[in-house]
Amino acid sequence: MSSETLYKSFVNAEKENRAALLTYTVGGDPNKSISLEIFREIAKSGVDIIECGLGHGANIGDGGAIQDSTYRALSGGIKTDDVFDIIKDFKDESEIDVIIMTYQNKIMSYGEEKFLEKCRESQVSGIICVDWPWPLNLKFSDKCKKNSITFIQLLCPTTNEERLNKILNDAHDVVYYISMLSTTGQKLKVSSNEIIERFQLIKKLSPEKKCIIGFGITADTINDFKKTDACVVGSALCREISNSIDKELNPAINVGSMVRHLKDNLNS
Amino acid sequence: MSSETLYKSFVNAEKENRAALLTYTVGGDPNKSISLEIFREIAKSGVDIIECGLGHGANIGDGGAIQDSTYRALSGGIKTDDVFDIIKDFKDESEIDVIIMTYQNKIMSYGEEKFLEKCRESQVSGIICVDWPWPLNLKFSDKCKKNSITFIQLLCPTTNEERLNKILNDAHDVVYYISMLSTTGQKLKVSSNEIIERFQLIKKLSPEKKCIIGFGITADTINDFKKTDACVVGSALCREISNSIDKELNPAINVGSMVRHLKDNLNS
Amino acid sequence: MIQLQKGVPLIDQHDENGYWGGKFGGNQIAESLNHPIEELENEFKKLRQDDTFIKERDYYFKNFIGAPTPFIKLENLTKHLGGAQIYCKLVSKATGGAHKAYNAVVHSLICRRLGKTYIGGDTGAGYAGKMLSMAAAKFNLKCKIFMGAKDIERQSINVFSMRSYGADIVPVNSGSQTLVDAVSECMRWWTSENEDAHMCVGSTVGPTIFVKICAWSTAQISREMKKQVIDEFGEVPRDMKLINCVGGGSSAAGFWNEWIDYDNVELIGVEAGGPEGSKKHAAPLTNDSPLGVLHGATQYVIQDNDGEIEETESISAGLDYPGVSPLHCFLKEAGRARYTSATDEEAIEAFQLVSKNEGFVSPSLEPSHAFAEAIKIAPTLSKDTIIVVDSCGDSAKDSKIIAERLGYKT
Amino acid sequence: MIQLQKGVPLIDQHDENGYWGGKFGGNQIAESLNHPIEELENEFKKLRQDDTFIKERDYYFKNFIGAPTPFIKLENLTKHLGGAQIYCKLVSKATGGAHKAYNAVVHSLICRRLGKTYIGGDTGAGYAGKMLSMAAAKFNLKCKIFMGAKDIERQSINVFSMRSYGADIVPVNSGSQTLVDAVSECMRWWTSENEDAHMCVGSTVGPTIFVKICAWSTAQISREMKKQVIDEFGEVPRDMKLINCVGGGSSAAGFWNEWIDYDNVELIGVEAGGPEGSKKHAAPLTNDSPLGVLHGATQYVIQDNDGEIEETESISAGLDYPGVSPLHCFLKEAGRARYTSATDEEAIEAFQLVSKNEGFVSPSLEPSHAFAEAIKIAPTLSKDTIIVVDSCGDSAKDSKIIAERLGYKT
Ligand SMILES: Cc1ncc(COP(=O)(O)O)c(C=O)c1O
Ligand SMILES: Cc1ncc(COP(=O)(O)O)c(C=O)c1O
Repeated sequence: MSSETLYKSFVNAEKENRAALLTYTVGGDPNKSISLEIFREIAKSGVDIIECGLGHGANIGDGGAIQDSTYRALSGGIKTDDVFDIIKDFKDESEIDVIIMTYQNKIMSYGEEKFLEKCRESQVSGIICVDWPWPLNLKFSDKCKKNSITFIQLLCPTTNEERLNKILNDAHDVVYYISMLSTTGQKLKVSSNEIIERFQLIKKLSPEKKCIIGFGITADTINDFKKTDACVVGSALCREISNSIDKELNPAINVGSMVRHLKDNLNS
Repeated sequence: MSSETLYKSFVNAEKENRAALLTYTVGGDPNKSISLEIFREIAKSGVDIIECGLGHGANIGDGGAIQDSTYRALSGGIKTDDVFDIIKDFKDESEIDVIIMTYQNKIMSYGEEKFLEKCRESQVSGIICVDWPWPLNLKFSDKCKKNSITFIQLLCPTTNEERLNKILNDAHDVVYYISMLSTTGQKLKVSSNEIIERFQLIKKLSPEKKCIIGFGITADTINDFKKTDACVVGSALCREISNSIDKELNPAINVGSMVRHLKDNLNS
Repeated sequence: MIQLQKGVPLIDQHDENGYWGGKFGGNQIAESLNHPIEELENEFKKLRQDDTFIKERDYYFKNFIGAPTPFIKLENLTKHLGGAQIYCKLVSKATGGAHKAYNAVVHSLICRRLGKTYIGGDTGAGYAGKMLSMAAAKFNLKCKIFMGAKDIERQSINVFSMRSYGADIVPVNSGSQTLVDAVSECMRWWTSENEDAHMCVGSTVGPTIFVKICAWSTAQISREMKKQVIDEFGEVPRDMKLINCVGGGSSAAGFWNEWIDYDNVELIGVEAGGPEGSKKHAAPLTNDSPLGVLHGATQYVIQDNDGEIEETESISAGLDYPGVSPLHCFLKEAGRARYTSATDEEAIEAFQLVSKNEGFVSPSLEPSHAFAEAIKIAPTLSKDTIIVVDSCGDSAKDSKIIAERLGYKT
Repeated sequence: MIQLQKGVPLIDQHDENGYWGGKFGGNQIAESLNHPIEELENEFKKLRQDDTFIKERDYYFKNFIGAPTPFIKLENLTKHLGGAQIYCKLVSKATGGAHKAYNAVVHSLICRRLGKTYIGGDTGAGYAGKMLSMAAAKFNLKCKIFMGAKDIERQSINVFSMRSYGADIVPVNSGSQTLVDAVSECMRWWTSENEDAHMCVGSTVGPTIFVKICAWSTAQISREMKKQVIDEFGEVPRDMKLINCVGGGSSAAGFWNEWIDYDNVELIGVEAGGPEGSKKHAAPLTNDSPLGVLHGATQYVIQDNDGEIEETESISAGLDYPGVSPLHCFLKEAGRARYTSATDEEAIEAFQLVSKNEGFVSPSLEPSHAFAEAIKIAPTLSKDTIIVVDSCGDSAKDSKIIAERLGYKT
């Protein structure tokens, strides 16, 4: 079952004594086939888990790079079903876990039940929903569990300890720590040490949960996090897609080599 | 003395059993020499008395035609002294009386005494001041008298009988009846009969005074007034000057022939 | 059916998760905003009870915004239409020219209480931004205004004001380049800056606390009007209809607040119908748009099957918003208010009719929508019916648009 | 030296010929205007004593114009300048955005009393015309506005308002195409139409009766401010300075009216100095221009040796007038008020400083001249000195000019 494979991906990395690497790109950017190609390249390049954005126009949690990717996908006519198609096609040929990252309105308008059904069909392992905070998300998170999908709770620097405890208590076995107060893709404005301290607090409170660290991580800083469970790089990849398109290069190839570079840095 | 010659001009016309013809043009329009030429042509064409406008930019009593003439003179650099020069040159060769028509600010800024001295020097017979109504003008009108210059009081359709009497009482021997409520050069909006009725009232109240009728009189209507003391045509002539200039014709010649036409119509 | 509670302020009729009627509103926000929102909730709870704060608010409402705004009878329009008696609450006389001043002052005062020196806000028609920068200047706050590039273009007079007050204007070039994108961008900014900065949402939209603060602020309108109505009629008229335009819904919420419990007072909200024949109405309530989540709250939203916000189109920048306040969703669902729309053309016509007949009332395009409805229904009603229209904005900001539209030559 | 009479309203201190101080003012008009002016004099004499009329006036002042306008302390500006305490009478909050509303309402009411259905008026900045057409719409009068072509161009927002109120705007293309020519043209029109039409002169200029009616109308400003001053200070401050811009002078006359007899209150009038280095000041009092007759009254006028009105140049359309009210000539000659000028540049700077510091006060270019003087003198004065600036116009109408000048990008 997918929630199990997801957790196992983290365990596997841990066994290799390294942090897991997650990538974020927007499903359907710049179109269905290249997006799938990008996933394939990422898969070949050593990623542990793929986060696939189900783009939303009113993506208030995202900075410029992901907004651009989203805009490209949406204005190319990509629908929710297309994103599921891409994931399904990818999963049909790959073991790598896929997490959907999206906004509540995408799930709501699709219908929660139908959405989860589709996730199962396309072998989605987990869901991150930017604007569906604890405790409002508890009913949905339960439904996810029933469908063997990990609902990934979000934590951030200003989540106080009381709240942290409560969220961790309700969380599935993977959580996500937002490294700083900002939208995606901003410059890291806190030190890596501070982030790691918070990470360690989370781990202390809830040693069994795997914790992804995200927001602001690039090839330059990723190495700082090698002693954590996992980190995700998104905006840097989305920007690479934009650049490749601008220069009429193959985005999949370029994203792939960036992922290899990230992987190298993470583990060096 | 000039106030005497002015009155005599009216008496002379009366003796010939006709109304006197007055013309109004702006001194210095379109320039000093042509303006003088215009006076000469007018004189040759049978006019009885010449009204010479001493143009003022804020000429709130005047309509478009006279505004245009004034604008031409002023923007050509004509000053008060230039207008006196023109009159003097004209008077040096002609017996025809000249009346200055102007605004109070022109007299005030020139200095009342100096203005009257200049009038005498240039042999001006009378003064009409558009915006210097009775009784505010009494002191100045006295000064005029002392200088043998006729100060011509203005009357209009809404001057009630009480005021009419008072004004006539203070008036010199020539007055001016504004035929209708309007600025100069508008279409005659009252019937000639109504005007003549008012004229007759004035004559009844003050049989000795000569009364000029003005505002809105053209070649088409002038004949209606043949039984009055005098009428003045102004805007029609100013318009003729504008037309001549537009067509690059000689304004003096054209004004002259219009005056002959007016004279014919008045007496036919 | 959802029920309203009598005797409880409308803004407090939400559940512990911030939902009115169990489903409208809420705090569907990123985790990073949870803390500042809680902080704001706590501060507001305290300040509402704080007499010094209330006095301060009232001082500025009176001396700076100029409360009370006039309540006048539109004699000529009433005669012209020949039916109900038409009155007008001239909210456009609030300093700055619209009701947005109330919310801006309250947020600025709160910002100071929070010990923050920076405030940011969104704006569509530019009024919310103008008022916020005006208040920020007065209260010595640094100010950032997010505004869609399209709105910057069409509401240049208000943009001028913001600049003169020293605000930093951030043009938003994403999406439709209108209010919806400005709000998104402002929320993104606040996500990054909330430690030092306060955010003002320009209407009764956004997370629950913003809906509450905004409606609490604009409630000044009906508080003062209630006195004026009783002065004028001696009592609450037997048959009274309050007509208000609805974009986000802050003006209507404030105009209606004191009247919710009066069943003999009909509440009519008018949304933007857009150009005649266009399908891009900004009228989610009128056209039964589906429920969705926008800017942190659940509400009826104009969206496609995929949950994507659809572009709206209205001659009135202030109504050009695809969502609508949870408060209005709640009032609609509870059957307390009825919602309809007016087209661009109807609004323009209403503007002309009102201006030519009443002079002193020169509504901007937003309240012109409300007047359009009044003009439609007044002739069918009896002389005993009192219609009150909230003229919540002044036309100066729309002069360019209207003049072009009507082909005025200068 | 000319002496003021204590206890006699300023507007009544003229002789039987309408001259203040024996030489300023009067009725230097064409005989055709004698009758309508007498008629107006008689009507006004009657109406001033008529309680019903006064009640009517006060009703519209309160409910339509929105009296009283706020009186507020400019805390930030005071602190910034570090001297005298600066207050502001926010007359720009009068409906329409300026003091011109008072005169317009009074003239419209008089017009109705005269049984006339047509009203015409001049305008420079467009405020007088905007207010007159606004009032005319309300009172069902046909309305004609005379406006210089140059002013139509630079004050397009007010032109828009006039059109929307249904006024017929007559562009005046003669002379400098500004206010001076508009007044002339309006007087020409009235000369023809006075049997059926009433004329409103937009400032305290023109024949004596127009000076009187206008100052009587704007006196509302100081009437309400006197109460506000006493509310604020408990008494009339020992050392108070009232600063007002002076174009025609209607705003200043109204701002000062109730204070003429208070010798401890200094009255400071600020004229338009025009662009730095330009000689085309619109500042006849400051620069000792010679006495002249303009628009029917004797006053100091900017003119050449030949009595020709000279062109003036000011960034502020409302101050761009070569003459000045006989009332101000009188006050200057009597030593009661002092007059100075501010340049375009100083006015713009003052606008910026005030807007950035005070938000709610967003003066148009005319009162920015007054603020410029306040800014000049405040730092040199003690904290016990109270400066009150009349902020008699709202900046919206000047947005285009100021934005261009300051290089604001939108
Ligand atoms: C004058 C005016 N009215 C109405 C609105 C619509 O907003 P709301 O529905 O929140 O009152 C706006 C928004 O900018 C506005 O400026
Ligand atoms: C706002 C404002 N202030 C001042 C003036 C100058 O006129 P007055 O000196 O008559 O007040 C004007 C004239 O249009 C004006 O619009």
